[in-house]
Amino acid sequence: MKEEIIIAGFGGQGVLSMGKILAYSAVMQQKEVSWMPSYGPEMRGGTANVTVVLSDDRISSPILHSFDTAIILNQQSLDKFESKVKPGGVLLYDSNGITHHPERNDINIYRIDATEEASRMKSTKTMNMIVLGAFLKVKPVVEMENVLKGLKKSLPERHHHLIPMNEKAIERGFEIVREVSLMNA
Amino acid sequence: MKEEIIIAGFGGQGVLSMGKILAYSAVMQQKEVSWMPSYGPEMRGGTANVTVVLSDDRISSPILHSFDTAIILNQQSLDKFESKVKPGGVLLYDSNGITHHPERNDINIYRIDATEEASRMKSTKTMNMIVLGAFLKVKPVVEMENVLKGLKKSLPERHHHLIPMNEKAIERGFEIVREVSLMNA
Amino acid sequence: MEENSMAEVFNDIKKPENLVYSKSKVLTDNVMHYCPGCSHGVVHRILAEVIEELGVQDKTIGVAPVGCSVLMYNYIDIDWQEAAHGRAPAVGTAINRLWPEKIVFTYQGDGDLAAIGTAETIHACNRGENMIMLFINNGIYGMTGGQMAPTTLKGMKSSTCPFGREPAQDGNPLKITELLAQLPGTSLVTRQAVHTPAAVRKTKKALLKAFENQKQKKGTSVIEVVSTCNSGWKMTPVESNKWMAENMFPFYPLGDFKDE
Amino acid sequence: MEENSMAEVFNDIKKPENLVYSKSKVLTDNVMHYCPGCSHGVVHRILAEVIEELGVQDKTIGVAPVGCSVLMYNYIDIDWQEAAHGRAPAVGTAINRLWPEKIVFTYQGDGDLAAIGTAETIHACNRGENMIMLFINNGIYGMTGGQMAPTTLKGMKSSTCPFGREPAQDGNPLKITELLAQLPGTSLVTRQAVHTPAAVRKTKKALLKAFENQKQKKGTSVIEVVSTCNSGWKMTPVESNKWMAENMFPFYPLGDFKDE
Amino acid sequence: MAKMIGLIEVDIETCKGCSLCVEACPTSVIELAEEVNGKGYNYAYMENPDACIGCANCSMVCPDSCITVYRKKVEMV
Amino acid sequence: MAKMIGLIEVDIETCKGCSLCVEACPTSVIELAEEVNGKGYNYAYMENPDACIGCANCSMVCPDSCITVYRKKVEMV
Amino acid sequence: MSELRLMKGNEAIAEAAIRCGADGYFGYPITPQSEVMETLMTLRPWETTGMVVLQAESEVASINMLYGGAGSGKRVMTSSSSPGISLMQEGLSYMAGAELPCLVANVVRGGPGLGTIQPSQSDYFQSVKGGGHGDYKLIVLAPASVQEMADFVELGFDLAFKYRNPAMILSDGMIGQMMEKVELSPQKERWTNEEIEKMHPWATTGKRPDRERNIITSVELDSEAHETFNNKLQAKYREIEENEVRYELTDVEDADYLIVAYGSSARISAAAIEILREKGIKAGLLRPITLYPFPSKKIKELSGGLKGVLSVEMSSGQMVEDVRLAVEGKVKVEHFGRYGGVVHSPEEVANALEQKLNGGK
Amino acid sequence: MSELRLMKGNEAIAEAAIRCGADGYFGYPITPQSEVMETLMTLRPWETTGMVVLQAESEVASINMLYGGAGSGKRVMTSSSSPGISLMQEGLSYMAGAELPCLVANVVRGGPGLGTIQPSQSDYFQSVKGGGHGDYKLIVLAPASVQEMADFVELGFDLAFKYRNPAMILSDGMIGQMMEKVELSPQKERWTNEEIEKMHPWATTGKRPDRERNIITSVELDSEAHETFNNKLQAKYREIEENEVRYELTDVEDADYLIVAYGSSARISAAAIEILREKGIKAGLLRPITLYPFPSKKIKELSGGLKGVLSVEMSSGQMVEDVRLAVEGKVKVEHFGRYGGVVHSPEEVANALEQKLNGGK
Ligand SMILES: Cc1ncc(C[n+]2csc(CCOP(=O)(O)OP(=O)(O)O)c2C)c(N)n1
Ligand SMILES: Cc1ncc(C[n+]2csc(CCOP(=O)(O)OP(=O)(O)O)c2C)c(N)n1
Ligand code: SF4
Ligand code: SF4
Ligand code: SF4
Ligand code: SF4
Ligand code: SF4
Ligand code: SF4
Ligand SMILES: [Mg+2]
Ligand SMILES: [Mg+2]
Repeated sequence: MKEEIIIAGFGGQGVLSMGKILAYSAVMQQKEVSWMPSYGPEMRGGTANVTVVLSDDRISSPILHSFDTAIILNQQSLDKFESKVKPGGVLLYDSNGITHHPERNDINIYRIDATEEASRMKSTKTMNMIVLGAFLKVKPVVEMENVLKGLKKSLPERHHHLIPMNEKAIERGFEIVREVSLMNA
Repeated sequence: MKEEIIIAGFGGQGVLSMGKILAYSAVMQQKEVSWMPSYGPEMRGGTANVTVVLSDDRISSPILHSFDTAIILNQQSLDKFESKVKPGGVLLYDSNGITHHPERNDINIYRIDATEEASRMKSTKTMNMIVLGAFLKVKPVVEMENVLKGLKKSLPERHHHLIPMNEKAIERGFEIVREVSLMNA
Repeated sequence: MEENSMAEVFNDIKKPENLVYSKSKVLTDNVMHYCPGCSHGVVHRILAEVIEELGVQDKTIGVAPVGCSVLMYNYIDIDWQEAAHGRAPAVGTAINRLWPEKIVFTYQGDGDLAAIGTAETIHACNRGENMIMLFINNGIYGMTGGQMAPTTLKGMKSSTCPFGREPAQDGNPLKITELLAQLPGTSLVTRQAVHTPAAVRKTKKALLKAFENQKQKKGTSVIEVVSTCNSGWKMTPVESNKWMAENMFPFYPLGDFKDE
Repeated sequence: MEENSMAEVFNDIKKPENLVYSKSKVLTDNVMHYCPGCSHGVVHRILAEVIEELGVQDKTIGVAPVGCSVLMYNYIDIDWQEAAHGRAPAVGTAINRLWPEKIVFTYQGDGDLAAIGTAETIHACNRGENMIMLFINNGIYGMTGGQMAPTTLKGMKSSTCPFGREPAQDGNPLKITELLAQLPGTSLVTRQAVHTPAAVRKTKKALLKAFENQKQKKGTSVIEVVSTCNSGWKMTPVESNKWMAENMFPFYPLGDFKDE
Repeated sequence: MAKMIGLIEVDIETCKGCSLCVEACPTSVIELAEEVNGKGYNYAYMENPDACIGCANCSMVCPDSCITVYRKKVEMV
Repeated sequence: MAKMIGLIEVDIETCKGCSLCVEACPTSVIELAEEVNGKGYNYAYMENPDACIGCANCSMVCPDSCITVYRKKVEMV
Repeated sequence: MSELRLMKGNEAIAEAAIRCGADGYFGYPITPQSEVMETLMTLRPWETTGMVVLQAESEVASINMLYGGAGSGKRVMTSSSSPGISLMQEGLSYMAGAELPCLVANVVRGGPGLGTIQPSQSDYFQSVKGGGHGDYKLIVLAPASVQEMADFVELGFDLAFKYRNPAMILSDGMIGQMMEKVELSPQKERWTNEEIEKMHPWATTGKRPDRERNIITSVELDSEAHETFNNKLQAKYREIEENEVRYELTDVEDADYLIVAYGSSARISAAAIEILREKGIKAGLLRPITLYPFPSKKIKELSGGLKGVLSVEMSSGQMVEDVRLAVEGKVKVEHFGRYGGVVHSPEEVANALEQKLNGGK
Repeated sequence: MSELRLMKGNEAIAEAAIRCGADGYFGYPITPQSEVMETLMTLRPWETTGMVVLQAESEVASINMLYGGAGSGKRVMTSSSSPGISLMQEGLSYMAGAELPCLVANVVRGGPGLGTIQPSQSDYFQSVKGGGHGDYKLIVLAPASVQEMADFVELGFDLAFKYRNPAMILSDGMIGQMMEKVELSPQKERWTNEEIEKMHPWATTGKRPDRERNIITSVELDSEAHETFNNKLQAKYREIEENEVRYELTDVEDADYLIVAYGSSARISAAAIEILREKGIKAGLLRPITLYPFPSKKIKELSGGLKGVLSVEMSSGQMVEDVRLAVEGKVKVEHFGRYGGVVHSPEEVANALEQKLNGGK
């Protein structure tokens, strides 16, 4: 098993920590993982993205040019990464602020209104967890118990009280994700 | 023709400039020359020496370990360089402050009381020119007219009025040098 | 006023003769890469305005630092050199000496000017190189992600003093501008800010003065601008300005140190 | 007194109990390589005396510079590190931080401390590293053969300003000690000389004070010694001392700048 | 009586929504829009246009030079 | 009446003949020798030994630590 | 007890430094390695193990702080990235010349100049040939994973102290920034001052009456004496070359083609080998772990049976010279690498081998 | 009119700089090259040709002053010796990265560290492989006489401007300190500001309305773009390697043995060849004049008919690697050199060749 994922959005949307929790969850499941952020001069408000690879075998390069799954949180990232999903792969996106929706018909496209849902849940900080839940619904690459372990490992001790809230968000993502596949349309 | 010379004494005795005048004189005589000073952190009062090579052919290394002629102006230099004169070569030394005189009997030894003579002539600055004169008497490697040309070339314009005095000193050296050869003694 | 007359009034006002402020022609069309609200943008703007107003676009050479403003050559339409981290004063020195008829300015952050470049800064000022040194003191290493700068205040947090600067561990904040004012080579040494319209106008005036000094070959003009780095400080731009006025100004008081 | 009784008197005086001054045991037997009359020797001597008198030979670590005193580790019988040109304050900083119970001093010339090492000097003082910085200001680069130093006076000749220092060409002489006095990390900042017995005694007292400050962890003590380099200045040692008093002291006034 | 009436134009696409102009305006003319621009920023706009006196304070503090200011003296009748 | 009488010993071989001690002596005790030492320096010596008051000024300024100073209080009779 | 964690290479360096009992870190921020100091400042080891952490005013100051710390017998380190490492060249030469042990991590980015902050391997020459002046060598370790970033801290210190020579971890922005699983070794005690005085009798710990004074220096003005010292250095380097060569072999037994690649490039090349083998091209990999000493002997030994060797590096071709020197003309040696901040993909590497060696024949 | 003078290599550099119309010198004193700036300060060219001479506060400042001067189109230079050159590595990498022409003279002394002030050739790697970070090259000229110290100043500037790349004169304390005859070329005019603007349209001379602004920079954060730039640099280096190789051959026609030696070592080796020939050993000399680009092709070409090659350098063996790379294992290549400040004699070189190549067979 090998899953190559890009997660991309604005800085501040929790892109990097979503990737980290996912990676830690996989570690809990005895997988090999790599987590590679885009890094650059600190020019906030720019895009942030992270490549996460989960695999049963040793991972060669954490820097990839095409992906099994793209998790997209803003328009710029959609524009950049839609074309980099492998045929047959998954594109999961948050609809907030998206003006041009994805159009490829050789991939599976899922939509999650996570930003909206998060503000409805009155905890915008959990948006990324809702997205994570959506991803895990679409691709159950790690088991929920390991996700919770991963969450615990990746959050600093003083934030452990937030775990239940995050768990709820993940579950919510599970529920509300929906397919908008244009595949072979 | 090739003449490899070391000139050695205290800093301030005019060792380097004697070498330079000699070298310039040889240039005037269409010879190849090299002039290589010992250099080091400026710790005055230490010894200064310069290796001068005059040759009809291209000169390979200006740094030598044995010499045709050693021109020696103090005890330390005598101690250091007496052994480095090639057999059959020349050692010319100023007697001032010398407590252990040279002892080799396979070389030609000349003595010049230049410091004494210079103070007698009331121009201690010309001591090195007296020594130069002595050397030219022993080894007439350059002609006098070229020495004068060399003098002119190596002195800055503003010191040209000193040339006659230097010329006199050279001539004086010519006169008073004397052999103390222990050769084959 | 009614909706309708409103539009009419607008059209009436929006005429060239009524133009009070528009973007300087010495600024390029490139969108600045800075974080929203970053002081660098304000300083760039007035710098361009001064160059335009004095008509010296064709003879001004800028020296950019390594810091968030490393790419500032994309924004101000003059000739530029991008110097190694901390070395802008050395770079500027040579340009100034080799092209004495030009106007040379350096632009540096606090890490650039007051940490790695301390020697170059002090010696250029001490030699009195005829150039302008613009010093953007935001108390942090903006570009590399918010590490402690030489000017980070006591107790102030950064990614390399995450619990606040402790002088015994991290050293003291450095008031380098005060030192530069004492060097014989400097003619104008001033500390300004750009957090309010009035402050911006004062800083611009100081800049105009500095450019004038250049023409008169008065030596080095140093203009420190106490600035914000809202990303590094982890505040909004508006909060940053407030925090700066409350915390930075007491330690880095604004005003002229030298004007000869 | 007659010849005979003379010798008797001498023998009478020359007894251990009458000993007023003899070479410090902390000095080695190596003959110093300095030119006759060089100030370095005097400063070395009193430094050794202070170390001996305070009984800190076993806990003092010296940091030697690159300059005429590069080989000073041959003369004072303590542990030494020979630092790269200008970097003694950085070297000393680490020793001080890693061995806080030791006494660390740096010893630097004016080229070393105030030209190439400016940044390290300022920042060590600004951090208030608990060490002593000895600064031998002879207004010239002695070791390399008499080039202009940052502290060379206006009009003073050197091999790189053979017609006398001209500030417009060569920059201004730098009073770095005055700058260091303003940094919060320094506790004792003083300028002394060693040209007369009284001056030597004062400098030694300042040194004693500095060593005391170390024990009390008071931060950085800076002792500048305005010195002669008769070789570089091309004068006799005695002339050099006179010239120094007449020309250096007016620009580099002796005295304490800070004693906290 | 004469009165200064002002007008600002914001270059919406370069505006980064930093709010510094909002803060700087003496007459509370400016606010940030609910909508975002192409880069995702809530851009500035004249919420209370008739309060504008054309003082150019807003443009003075704008880091991104997005504000153009006009001002005209009008006789109040 | 008591008087201080002093005595200095110069380490002739390390003396570099810099003359600083000569200059520093308040009672003109010291001079440089006509002869040179092994390194070619005219070394310092007590030319007027009975003028020495053992003040140690000479040793204070000597860069090469060549001078040892003794001093004794003697009752003048 | 060792501990399994997910962390960045840079963070791993910091954690490992504390755990292996390092005494001091001195550094200056630069992307992509700033997390090393940031992590240390967050962990505040001075409150636990007593390790000193200081943000220096520059890289020049940092390396000279290492000189001071190492000279007094302590285990000190710094980290930086390419431009910062260039500023350390004088200091590194001094440390080699004074025979001081220390650890320097270079998280390489694309050059020359300010360049880019993206990963590169273009500082190979600087690291292994000597970016500073004089005849000296650094011991250079090339980690290919976050785990090795951690492990090589202790290994680097050990080698540095064993040979009294500066050691370098030559990594890059990819290894520095990526997170992977890493098993952190349990906390070791720092050496006590008494242990240091005993183990490092050369260190400046204060001259006690029972020993001569210690002098840390790199100057020797007498040429003959300085040549003697240099001979001693050279003898030490021969010893290091004899004893400390480290490398990893993959699929070389039956290989027709050998890829030589280190660090990030080695990971990528391992995947390339799988691609090639699927195509029926028998490729193997030699991953130098020590870049100095370089596994020249092993490469020479292997090259006998090969059809070609490909040096894969994120540079325009630097290590390839050492590969050529090892192979001595026996078989074709080619270079492949993306550079300037671009990281090659396994497919690109596989293609390059096919074209340059297999197809090219 | 040219002029015959007796002078030191260092003085010759200064004289030649003025005469070839250099615009600026920025430097910091260090033995054994301080006479360069001292001579300039005595000659005061700012009063005659208008050349600027400034004593900088350090070598770091010097090289960055060169950056500023070169960036504005002027012919600027510095000189230093080994430790000072190490401090310039970041700046040199920046200049290479910004494609700036300049001239740096390194009058090498023995290292590592503070070392000795006596002559050495142990900065070869630093000069030709890249002591700074990133994939870049300096054009490196190795003078073997005072005459060449003078001549290579103008040549260095010409090559630097032709390729917009830093050039280095790699000399040593022997060539720097010795006096020899030298024919100084007549005074040339400095370029006028107008000429500079015309010849170097890239230079920062003030943005006139008729052109885009000029930007001197080495930063390119986008990896792909930075790789493209690096490819451009590499293409330039290939061009330099194609066009600018310079060397001198002595007695190679019938040679069984080839000595490869540059600078001081080449002079000494020339004498060694005479000694060897007298003994009936047919030795020849290839003296690389450009160390980068290295005369690899010529060495390869010659090596066919040889019994052995000896690389003679005052180092523990650096250039020998380039010789080996050129020879590609075809014939035995050995190294001989004294180092640490010691200069070998012709006899030692001759003996070494006999023992290592002739006797060894
Ligand atoms: C030699 C070197 N060291 C370190 C860096 C990394 N670096 C880039 S910018 C910077 C500091 C930026 O801070 P500052 O100068 O205050 O500018 P700001 O970004 O805050 O405007 C550092 C340390 C570098 N590029 N080069
Ligand atoms: C990096 C470097 N640059 C230059 C030098 C050459 N150098 C040696 S000592 C010195 C200056 C000495 O002057 P100063 O510090 O005033 O000490 P002094 O000799 O006067 O006591 C210089 C420039 C060096 N060794 N290293
Ligand atoms: S990081 Fe700070 S200094 Fe840099 S652009 Fe953002 S706000 Fe400005
Ligand atoms: S050169 Fe000057 S500083 Fe150096 S030893 Fe001689 S007098 Fe002293
Ligand atoms: S100050 Fe400028 S960038 Fe900021 S919100 Fe106002 S218009 Fe937009
Ligand atoms: S011009 Fe003045 S009144 Fe009008 S919006 Fe701007 S700040 Fe407000
Ligand atoms: S002790 Fe005093 S009186 Fe005696 S010689 Fe010395 S200085 Fe003169
Ligand atoms: S001061 Fe010392 S070195 Fe100088 S003359 Fe007197 S005894 Fe000799
Ligand atoms: Mg800053
Ligand atoms: Mg000095």
